[in-house]
Amino acid sequence: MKNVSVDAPEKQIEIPKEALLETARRLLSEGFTNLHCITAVDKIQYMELIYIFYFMDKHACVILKTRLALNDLTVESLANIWRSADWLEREVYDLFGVKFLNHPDLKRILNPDDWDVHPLRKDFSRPDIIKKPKS
Amino acid sequence: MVSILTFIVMLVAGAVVLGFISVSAMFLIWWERKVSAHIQTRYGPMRVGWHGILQSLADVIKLLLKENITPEGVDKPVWWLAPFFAVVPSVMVFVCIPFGSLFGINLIARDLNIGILYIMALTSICVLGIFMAGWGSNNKYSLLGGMRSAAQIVSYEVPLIISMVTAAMFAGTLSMQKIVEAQKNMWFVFQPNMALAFIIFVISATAEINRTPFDIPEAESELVAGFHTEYSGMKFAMFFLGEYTNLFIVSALAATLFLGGWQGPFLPPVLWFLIKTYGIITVLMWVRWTFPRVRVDQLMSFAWKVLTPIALANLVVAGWILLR
Amino acid sequence: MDTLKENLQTEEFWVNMGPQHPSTHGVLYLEVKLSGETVVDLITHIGYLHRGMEKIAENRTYTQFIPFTDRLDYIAAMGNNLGYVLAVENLMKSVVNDRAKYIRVIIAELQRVASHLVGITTFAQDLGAFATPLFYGFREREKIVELFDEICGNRLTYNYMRIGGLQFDLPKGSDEKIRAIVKYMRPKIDDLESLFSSNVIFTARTKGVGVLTKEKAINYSVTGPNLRASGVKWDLRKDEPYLCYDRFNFDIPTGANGDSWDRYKVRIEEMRQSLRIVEQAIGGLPEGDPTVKIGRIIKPAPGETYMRTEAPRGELGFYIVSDGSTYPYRMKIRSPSFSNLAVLSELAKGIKIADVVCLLGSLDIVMGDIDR
Amino acid sequence: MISYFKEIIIGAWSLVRGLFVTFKNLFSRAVTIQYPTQKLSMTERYRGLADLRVEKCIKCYMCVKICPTGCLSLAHKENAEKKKEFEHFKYNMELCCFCGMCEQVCPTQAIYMNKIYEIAVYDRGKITHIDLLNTEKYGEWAHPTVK
Repeated sequence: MKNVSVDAPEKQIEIPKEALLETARRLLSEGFTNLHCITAVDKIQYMELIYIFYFMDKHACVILKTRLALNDLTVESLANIWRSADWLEREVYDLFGVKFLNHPDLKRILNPDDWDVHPLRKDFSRPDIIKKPKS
Repeated sequence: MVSILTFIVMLVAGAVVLGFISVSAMFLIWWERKVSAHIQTRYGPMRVGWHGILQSLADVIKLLLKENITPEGVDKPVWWLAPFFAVVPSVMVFVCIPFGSLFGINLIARDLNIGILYIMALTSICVLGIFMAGWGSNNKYSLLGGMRSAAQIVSYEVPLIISMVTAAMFAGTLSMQKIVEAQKNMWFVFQPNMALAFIIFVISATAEINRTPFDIPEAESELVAGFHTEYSGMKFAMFFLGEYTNLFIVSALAATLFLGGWQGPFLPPVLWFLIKTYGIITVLMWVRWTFPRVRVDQLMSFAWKVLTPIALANLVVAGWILLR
Repeated sequence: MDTLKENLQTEEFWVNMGPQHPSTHGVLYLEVKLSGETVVDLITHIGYLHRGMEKIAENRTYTQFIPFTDRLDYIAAMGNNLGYVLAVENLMKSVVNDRAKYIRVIIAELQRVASHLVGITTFAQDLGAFATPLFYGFREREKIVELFDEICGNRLTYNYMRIGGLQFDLPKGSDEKIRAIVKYMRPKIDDLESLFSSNVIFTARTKGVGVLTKEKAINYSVTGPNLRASGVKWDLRKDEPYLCYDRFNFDIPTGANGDSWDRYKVRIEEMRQSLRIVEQAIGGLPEGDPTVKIGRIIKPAPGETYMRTEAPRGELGFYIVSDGSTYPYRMKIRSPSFSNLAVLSELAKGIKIADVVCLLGSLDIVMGDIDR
Repeated sequence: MISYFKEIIIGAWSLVRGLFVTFKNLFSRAVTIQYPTQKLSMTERYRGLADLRVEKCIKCYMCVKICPTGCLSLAHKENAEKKKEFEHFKYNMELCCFCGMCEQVCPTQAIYMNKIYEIAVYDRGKITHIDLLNTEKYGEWAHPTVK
């Protein structure tokens, strides 16, 4: 695992998904008390998860990235450490279908509960979406 | 033969009272809308008649023509009776409100010698209508509203009655007409401890008739519409009528008990009475459109920790002054 | 006695607040478990206004998405416009000229005043001050909205900011109008304060209700006035200055306890500070042409950026991934109200149902922002 | 005991201050207007419905391309002298988000936003299929004054 420095204003770290919980705990102990944003990007070959942490007193930011294979969209949840992760992880689950293990209440948040597709994946399509022109 | 004549007179008197109540309620609704509008720097109703004065009439016609909806699951007898329980007692209070005299006729239906007691007894029945509406609607919001209303009205009745008793003590009578006559030389409100009783009376009366800042039974932002959430059409109009009749009654009582009723120079007594009553109503409206609502526990603690002790102390002081 | 207790059981019951309810500020649905009047449990359901903005963004060019940002936080559309164009400018590493920067600051701060006016007065409405403060707030806000109407041609969905500048320059004479608005607004804010701040009912209803501690606020990633009310001196305009906020003098108001009263008070103070910024910015407004030629193809290099700005309701962040085409590959909108609302169910436990409404009003949420 | 009364008096005074604010406003002038009989004039930059100056249009499709909601549909054909002729130019107001992008992007100022804002109709087809080539299309709608 790479050493996390809090001096750089903005830093991206890529970690394997197994190391996520450990890294997150380490970040917390270093003072990154604010988990600002969680999101995902569907890169077609794999799913990329993005966590943005802030250390408010030192104005430091760390962006954690982790890759998930499309056939295994599971990752440890951070909702028990940062409460802000609760809804943000539910949103990622709702829109991308990434399952967060040990999440207190993992269910869809924006879309209806009985819907089984995840709209922000690149393969999602509906006839009523105005799509960008193919060129 | 005589009994038939009396019957006809009573019938006419009843019709006059009912007519006055509905016209007064309609006027008050319009007046409230106008006062609130001007406080909020807007116009209010402007279309129906001169400055929208016939707006309430149009609304009444609309409500009369509306379908009478009975929701599924309501406790039908209770639900049907509730609006009547809300209106009828307040109409009955009009029996012994002294309007003054016109062309030598005393405008009071029956000057009961226990007038105040009678009024107290009847105003307590109003809560029954609200509670029945809350219970019968089979709606959680209505139930909460009804419960709140019961607690509130029962607690505020104590300081209300104590302050009324103070006035009765000074007048030495329970008859409304005689209380007014006792204020011939000086209105009660100009005596310091009666002024306090007047303030307590107005505050607890505001709570009695569920107006802001004590409108928690129908707290719009919490309970949608409280006890009358499920009512529509004419039944809703009955609650509205009851509300504005109660508003008139408490203001009339305040005017009678503390402001000298129909007593006053130059103008005819009826006019004096109406001026005083509508003046108090306007102040109550002004208060309503200014303040936020108190919470239910704060409301109760205000009644029991502030109003009731002060009212009691005031009563003791009044007794001491009288016995001195 | 024991048999009496057995027979007289109390029952906890669920009440549905919303999606149609007078004080849920839109289509928010709360399931509230009540024991008498006290809240035992509260579950928040959102998503009734979900329009799939992030999916829409993937199918629009960078310029085409600007009108959609108006529809996020529709009470403060300029703040969203600004956040979005700053994110794209950050991605393209382009800079705008000084006049555009100043005008953006003026507009954003006026929008903050307008938004807080709505926030505070609807809060008072929730507390039962029926409509009167709301009308006063809207009357004052109307001045700003009218100015925006003159500047960009619409009253609610402005679509004013452009990537690389602004749609129009300010019309002639608008700096006088802005000065007049600042002058008009100050006594009106004092008026609003004397209507609420000293009012014994208002203080009794708000003080000590829904206390959000410092640690909890940061842990929940609450931002904006709600965070500052908890006593955290954190404002992106000071701490990570964007545009030209570092050239202006202003204070960051903070609260002490983090209760509803502090959240209200911070908003009142923030309006005053915003007016201060506007006054300074209009004084130092440079000459030049802030407009850009729209229609120019915007094609950022492949890469990604995260840009957050201090929108009226908190930190609005745009995470944009570009694949080098004219369309964003992915856009995440980190909306302030979303995180601010998440804290509701935690704070609501154990308070009265009337206070849930008070708490919700003091958090000042906009459903368009939450559901996107 | 003293603090008890002090609290009551301070509370009462605070309420009186609130009453004073509303009293001040009770006699100030109304800020609203009587809408259907009184109307505000629109600002110069106000964005109402999309409108077309037919003779100026060069069929460049810029507006159609920039429109974020796809509410404009344009088709043309070439006539014998190799000149572009309209086939149709339709405008679906139901989709329009009144952003004014088309007006900005137009090289000849052919498409523009007029000031009409009273756009309620009984027939839905009237707003979903507006023929921009027809010069009488907005004839029955009220045209507001401009400041």
